[in-house]
Amino acid sequence: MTEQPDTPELDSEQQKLADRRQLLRMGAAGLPMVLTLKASAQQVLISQLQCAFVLPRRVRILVNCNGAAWVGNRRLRYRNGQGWNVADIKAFKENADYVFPSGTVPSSYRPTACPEVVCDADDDNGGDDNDIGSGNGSNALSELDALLNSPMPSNAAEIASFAAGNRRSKDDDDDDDDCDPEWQDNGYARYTISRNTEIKPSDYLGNNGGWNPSGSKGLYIILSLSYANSYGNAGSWPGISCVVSILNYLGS
Amino acid sequence: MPTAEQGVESAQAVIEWTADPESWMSEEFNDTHLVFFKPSAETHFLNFLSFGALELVGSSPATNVTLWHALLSKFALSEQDLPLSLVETVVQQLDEAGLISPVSLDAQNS
Amino acid sequence: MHKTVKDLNSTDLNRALKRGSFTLRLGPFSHLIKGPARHLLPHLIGMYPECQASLDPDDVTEIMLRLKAPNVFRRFIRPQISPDPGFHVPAVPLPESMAPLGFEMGLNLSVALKTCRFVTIHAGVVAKNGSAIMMSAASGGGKSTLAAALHSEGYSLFSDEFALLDLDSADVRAYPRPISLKQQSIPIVRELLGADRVSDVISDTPKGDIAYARVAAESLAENNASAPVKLILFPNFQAGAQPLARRLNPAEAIMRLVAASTNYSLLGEPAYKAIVSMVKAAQTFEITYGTTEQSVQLVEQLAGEGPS
Amino acid sequence: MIKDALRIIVGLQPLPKGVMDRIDLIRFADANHILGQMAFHCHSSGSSGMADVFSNAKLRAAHDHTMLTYEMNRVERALAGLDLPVVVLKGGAYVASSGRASLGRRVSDLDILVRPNDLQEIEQHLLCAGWQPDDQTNNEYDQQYYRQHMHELPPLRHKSRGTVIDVHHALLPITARNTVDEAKMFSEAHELNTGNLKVFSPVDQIIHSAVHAYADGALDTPARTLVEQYFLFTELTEDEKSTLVFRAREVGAQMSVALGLWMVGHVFDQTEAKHLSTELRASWRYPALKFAMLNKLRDNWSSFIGKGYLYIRSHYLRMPLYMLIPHLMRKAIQWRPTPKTPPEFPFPQ
Repeated sequence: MTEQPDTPELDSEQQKLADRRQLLRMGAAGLPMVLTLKASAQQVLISQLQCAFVLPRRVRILVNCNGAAWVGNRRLRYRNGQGWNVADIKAFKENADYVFPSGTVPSSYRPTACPEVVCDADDDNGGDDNDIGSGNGSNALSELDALLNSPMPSNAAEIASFAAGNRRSKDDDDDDDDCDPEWQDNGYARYTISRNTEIKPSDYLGNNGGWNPSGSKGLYIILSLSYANSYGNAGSWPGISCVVSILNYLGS
Repeated sequence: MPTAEQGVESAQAVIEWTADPESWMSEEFNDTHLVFFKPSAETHFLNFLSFGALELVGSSPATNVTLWHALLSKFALSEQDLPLSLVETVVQQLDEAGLISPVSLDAQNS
Repeated sequence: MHKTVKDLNSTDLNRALKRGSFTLRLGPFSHLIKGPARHLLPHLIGMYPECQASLDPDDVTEIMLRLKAPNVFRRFIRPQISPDPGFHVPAVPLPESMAPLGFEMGLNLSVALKTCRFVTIHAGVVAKNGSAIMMSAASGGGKSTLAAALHSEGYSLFSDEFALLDLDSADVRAYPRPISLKQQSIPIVRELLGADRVSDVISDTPKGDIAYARVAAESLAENNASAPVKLILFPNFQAGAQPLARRLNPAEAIMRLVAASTNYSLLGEPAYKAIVSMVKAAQTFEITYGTTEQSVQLVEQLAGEGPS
Repeated sequence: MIKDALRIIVGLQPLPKGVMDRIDLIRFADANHILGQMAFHCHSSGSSGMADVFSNAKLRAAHDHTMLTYEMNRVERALAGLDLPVVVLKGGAYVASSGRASLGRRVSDLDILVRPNDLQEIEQHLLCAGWQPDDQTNNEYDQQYYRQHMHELPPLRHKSRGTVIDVHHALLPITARNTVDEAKMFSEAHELNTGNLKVFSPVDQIIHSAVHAYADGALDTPARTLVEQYFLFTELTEDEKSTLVFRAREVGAQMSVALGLWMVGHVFDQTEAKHLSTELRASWRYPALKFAMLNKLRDNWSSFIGKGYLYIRSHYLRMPLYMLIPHLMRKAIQWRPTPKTPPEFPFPQ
């Protein structure tokens, strides 16, 4: 759009023709000839794009090599050359506040060296799906009954975690038969974000509205996006409203 | 209603474009045309060329080539100034915005 | 006939807020409000004292705001509130002490997203001698400070947040809510309007430090004021910049106003017509300035009212 | 109370006198996405506040309808020359047939049904015309899940308009326990007066609405479903009503239609609907479902007994049992617990 001069040009017709020729050259070079106005109806939320939140508690994120993640606060002991303490890992997973399925965490955050023997063999990846039903209909039925007959949790998020909890405990039963070293190799990566850390999701936004996460705060953003994808604004994930407001703003 | 074969044929051969002048409102500001298109409720900015093309197609159906000639004479331009390819680009953009449509589709609709 | 906020007994007010029957009338809207009285009451009394209000609504209204605790468990953050304008909207849950912020944000969202009687444009508006000046800028662009500065110079404040454009006449309607101030603008506005007009600072909000400034009683008195827009400005504060005005092609102005409108695409044709007729009747400039003082001079020059 | 609210909304009962009661009613209608319908159908009070609320709601619906009609035009443009029949479903169908059910109905997405053999070609043409897989489902799991188990393509979003189209090739998931003969319904679809788009016959529209709500488990919006089925039902001619039972059996939808009619009869005191429901009969799960449905209606948030049951049931109906449990597990993290609200701006960029 050109500036309108305060004083008209001497030969405005000629100027106009020159402008038009220029415009045609730009059109030939690929400049759009029809522009559709996008009313940014959510402009009012711009200030929310700048939102930030503080994690009032330390957050630990455990990531396995399939990109599943557990978020919690329990300690995880690590011994050089040997790896993580198995009991800690197990307790951490059992007591995790949130569990994310395989594939959630991008490979750059996954442990670099994937162990040959992974003690928590059953992750939520596709291949394991059959192990619950195991082709045995009655087994699956009783799972369903358990789901149906247990006291109903008071909100949806708890229904979800209830279902997840069922699955975890079953997996763990299987695992313990296969291997039980006290310490195991680096099958996990751990990220810690300390208490009172401020996270400003817009810091991780690229120019085109995509995300460029980095560091453990970036990982937290990735998990937030995954959480938002499932639960939207509901639930207790710290900072979720901020992330969702940004997602809404971006129209994703 | 055309058959699938006819449809393919017409797509490859000469599409005639049409537009309904009643379907839009416009305002000109310094050679820039603001166009409110009622069916989509969208607002478009058109320059002199794309708006000229829209007006011409709106006054009588035209193929890319007939439109090209009409634009050349309307704006007193040479073929060097305005190559056919640019007219084709403009037509495609107007079509994508829904401002113009192929005559065959229009016939279907009425 | 209606009482104002300061006329109401605070016990009654308290009860009405809790019950959700408290009604605040401002500009073309009636706002029905429910919320934590303990934190809202001081804000209402401090910022809306001259505003018409009642304890019971006499009619339903398009703006119904509830400030409530999020209904999910709150393990991490203690008492929170979030605005619930009656539809699903992403909003930052805030500690209860930030209720005024939740209140103001909630009202803004309600007006922006819920009402269709006006074209709602994110812009500050002031008026003098029956004509209005619209200032449209992104948050942080300095429009609130500029609006406050012009208000202190005797312009009546229509709004520091929304221009409400009448669909038929293309005039703007007055909607003088408190001016919302961020960070550095707080001391500037204290200076301009007087410390007694500016609320306590709420610190560490998602928007940083914020405060509100009370609109002059005269602005509130013209509750149904409306005026044609003669000047549309796109202010741009840059520290140290020389004052500069650049005339905008009206088409570009329209493009920017549409982008700043919250309901343009919803309203469609009538909004198009109203914006076009407003812009055609107004002058459009982008202005850059380095100090508040400069900005006021610049605006007065452009409005043809000050020394040129 | 809910029954009263719904009856007021469709115009069977007058508005309450008290302002606070009216406010509650507006909130209920808004939360359940039927404020637009209320604006058109309920007995106006003459109050200016109510007129404001209603005019806002009507404007929103009008905007949706403009968008939807334009999207239908765009689909026709994308498929121009193909001559493959396409049936517009749900809200789109109501709007296109402009019956009572369309008045004030919010619509955000366009749902279409195509013949399974035409699916690939139609998908190709839509992709060429600028629709593309939505980011949210453009991951391997979702793509695979949709293609293997579902009755529709993953939603396609238009790259410049941001509008979403759901392309169905069946009315129920491939893995569903209940099946419905959509080919029969397809063959009796009515042509719209524009191009190749069609809509189901009025009888089939109410059957599909019931199938969608009760066999598909898509009970996000129970109040809206009820109001809609009430309008669809009461707008049937006597002849059409008399064929409903036969047709429901013919296409294999008796269970859903029975439940739908029972709910309409129960909530709106519609004796004809009650009567037809009895004629259709029920299965062993019928009483439990009726209970769950009422519970679901009662309150979206406080009554999770009904809701939880329905969630599990809907998956139970969609998938064989051996597949159900793993999917539930996965959805434990992926499932959206909040009802899908139509966005305030149906077409975000």
